[in-house]
Amino acid sequence: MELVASDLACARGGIALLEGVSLRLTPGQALILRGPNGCGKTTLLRTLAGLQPAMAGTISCPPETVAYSGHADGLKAVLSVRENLSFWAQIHDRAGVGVAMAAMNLTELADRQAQNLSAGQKRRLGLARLMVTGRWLWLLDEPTVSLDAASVALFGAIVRTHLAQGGAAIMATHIDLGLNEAAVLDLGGFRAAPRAPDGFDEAFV
Amino acid sequence: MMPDLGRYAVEVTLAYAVSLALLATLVGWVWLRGRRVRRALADIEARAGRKG
Amino acid sequence: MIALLARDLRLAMRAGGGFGLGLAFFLVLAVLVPLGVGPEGGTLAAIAPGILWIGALLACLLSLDRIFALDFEDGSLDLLATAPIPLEGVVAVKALAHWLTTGLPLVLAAPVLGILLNLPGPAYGELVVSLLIGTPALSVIGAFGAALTVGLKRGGLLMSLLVLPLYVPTLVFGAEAVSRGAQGLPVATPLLLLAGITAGSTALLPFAAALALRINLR
Amino acid sequence: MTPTPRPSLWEYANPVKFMRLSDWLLPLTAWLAAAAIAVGLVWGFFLTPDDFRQGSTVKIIFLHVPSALMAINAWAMMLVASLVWLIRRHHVSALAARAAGPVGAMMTLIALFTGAIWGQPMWGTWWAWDPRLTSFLILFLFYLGYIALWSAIEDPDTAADLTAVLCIVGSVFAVLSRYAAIFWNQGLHQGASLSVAPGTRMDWAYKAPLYVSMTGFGLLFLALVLAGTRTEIRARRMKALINRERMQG
Repeated sequence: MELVASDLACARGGIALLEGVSLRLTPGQALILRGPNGCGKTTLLRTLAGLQPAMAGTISCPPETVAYSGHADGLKAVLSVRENLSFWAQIHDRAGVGVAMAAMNLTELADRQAQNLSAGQKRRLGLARLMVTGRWLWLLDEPTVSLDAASVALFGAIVRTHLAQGGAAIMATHIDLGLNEAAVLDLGGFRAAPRAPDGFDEAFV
Repeated sequence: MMPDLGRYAVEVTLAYAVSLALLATLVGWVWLRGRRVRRALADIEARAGRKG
Repeated sequence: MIALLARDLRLAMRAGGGFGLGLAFFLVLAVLVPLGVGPEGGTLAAIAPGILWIGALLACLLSLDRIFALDFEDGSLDLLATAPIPLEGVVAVKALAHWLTTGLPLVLAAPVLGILLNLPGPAYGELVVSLLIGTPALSVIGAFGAALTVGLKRGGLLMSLLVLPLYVPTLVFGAEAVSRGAQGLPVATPLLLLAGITAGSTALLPFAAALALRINLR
Repeated sequence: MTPTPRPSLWEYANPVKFMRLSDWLLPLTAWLAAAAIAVGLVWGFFLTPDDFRQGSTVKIIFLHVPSALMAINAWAMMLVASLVWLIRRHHVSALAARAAGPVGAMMTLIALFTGAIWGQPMWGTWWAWDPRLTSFLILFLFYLGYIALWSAIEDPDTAADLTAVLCIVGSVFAVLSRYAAIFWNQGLHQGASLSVAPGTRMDWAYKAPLYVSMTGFGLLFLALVLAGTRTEIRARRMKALINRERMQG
């Protein structure tokens, strides 16, 4: 298991944002993406997750090995915490709902409907979902939004456990998670030049 | 020099009038939209030219 | 797949509006039509097959935007697209859930509303059978329309414009089967054609809908 | 990365080349279309004899048949262009399909109007649910949906993809609707067939102006699609420039 992305170019809305992005990730490694707003962190993560095609370059990891967590948590308001998690566990054909709830400190809220959770609790539930996917590579887009300090620490712990079990993670975040071993990639340096390979809007410029 | 259209004069004339009006609308719409977009593009290109 | 079906059914029941709303709309239509057309039994009997089919069609249409829009908004669709089940399967299962919560109740309620509209006696069997065969096509075609418009802010009206022309063959054969039944004519041909449309749509449209979803998620 | 382009039809899929080509092709087709339509319609309106059965209403054929033909051909062209876009990703193809939409819709509308006006003296009513007229009405609804979907989606490539998928699925359902309409109303209006069936002999006095008019409508369609595609290419370039400005500023 290894993620090798070479010479990636990504576009949003037909406009090239990033080019020449190469990265390599082996089990146990974490990578933190940095860069100003709108520089293409989300776009890169969605490309790696297989949700949108890369304009150029190759990704070695098939989307089936990747768990993506975006700005929205994919929770159903009228389902309870346990029901939400078991659904994703069943979809991925995995067990471990109890462990995931315990890890994100959700056990006491197990039977509460998602609509009655606070923003931070929802976020914790969304992150607990990652644990029941059984995927080795986690792609996290601003995972710590609306989490308090204690929850950030919890989250740092589950990421560390995941890494210790042979997983890997790529995160777009500005908060220090205490993952000192994580490498940092600043996307500011990969901004695409205005003229990009043809095939997109640029063909018309 | 109108031809003798017999008892169907109204229908035949109406068919030609309506069709020609619709064709004219279509041609006019395509032409006007083309002209508007051409001008707007020329504006933007002039602006981009000044900047770059 | 079963988990997804169970979740969608549970959501439809808990959130309300799944079972109830379409059915209530169907009932309201069957009440309003005689009020507009007049109470003569003969007139009503003549238009009943068409009204019942159009009612089923519109009731179906009402709940179509729920198939994907809610999952798109809360991010579930992104996660389902990266899940181990194929997106085509997701579409098929969600269409099935839509049919179970909307189409099937309509099939069961239709005979009762047939009485309100003075539908001739022999046509009840054809009404139920044609709706049973035809409404799955409505759900699948609708899922395709919903997939096309899922990314749009106000896609509801546009989706109706896209989906209703696609419903034409289903409506024609379905209503034709019922009115032939009412006149005591053989109904095998329209029912077979209806079954053909349902089978073809169910087999092929999930692929088109999944393609549309992938494009919309990009 | 891209292989050296060799001369082929696909070269015109490049927007710049297409603009250069259409620059001289557009006026040519436009003037030819105007001439052919003028000749065909003047000939048809003023210089053809009345039919012994249909009287002077037969003159409507010079509008009705060409517009109906182009209404169907426009959809067929959109289908081919959509497939080319989905398979080969040529932007000009997608934009040509977009440009053909309103033209096809208008042709359908003309066919409907002339059909209805022709039907009035023949059937004694402005609108009869004749299978052919009904299919054209449904085709018009398909055109409306297609145009509406194009204009509703912000991102141009997404719009091109989704309308192409709609066009392909819609084609299948349009054909199905055509058979459904025949099935639905068979035998009610067999007497008043609108087009000249292949078996019947039609006099050259009608055939010649009809062919001229058909050529004219075909050229007009070509000219309008060329003009529309040029407009769409410019609009697309405009959007790209605005986007780039926003990115830099």
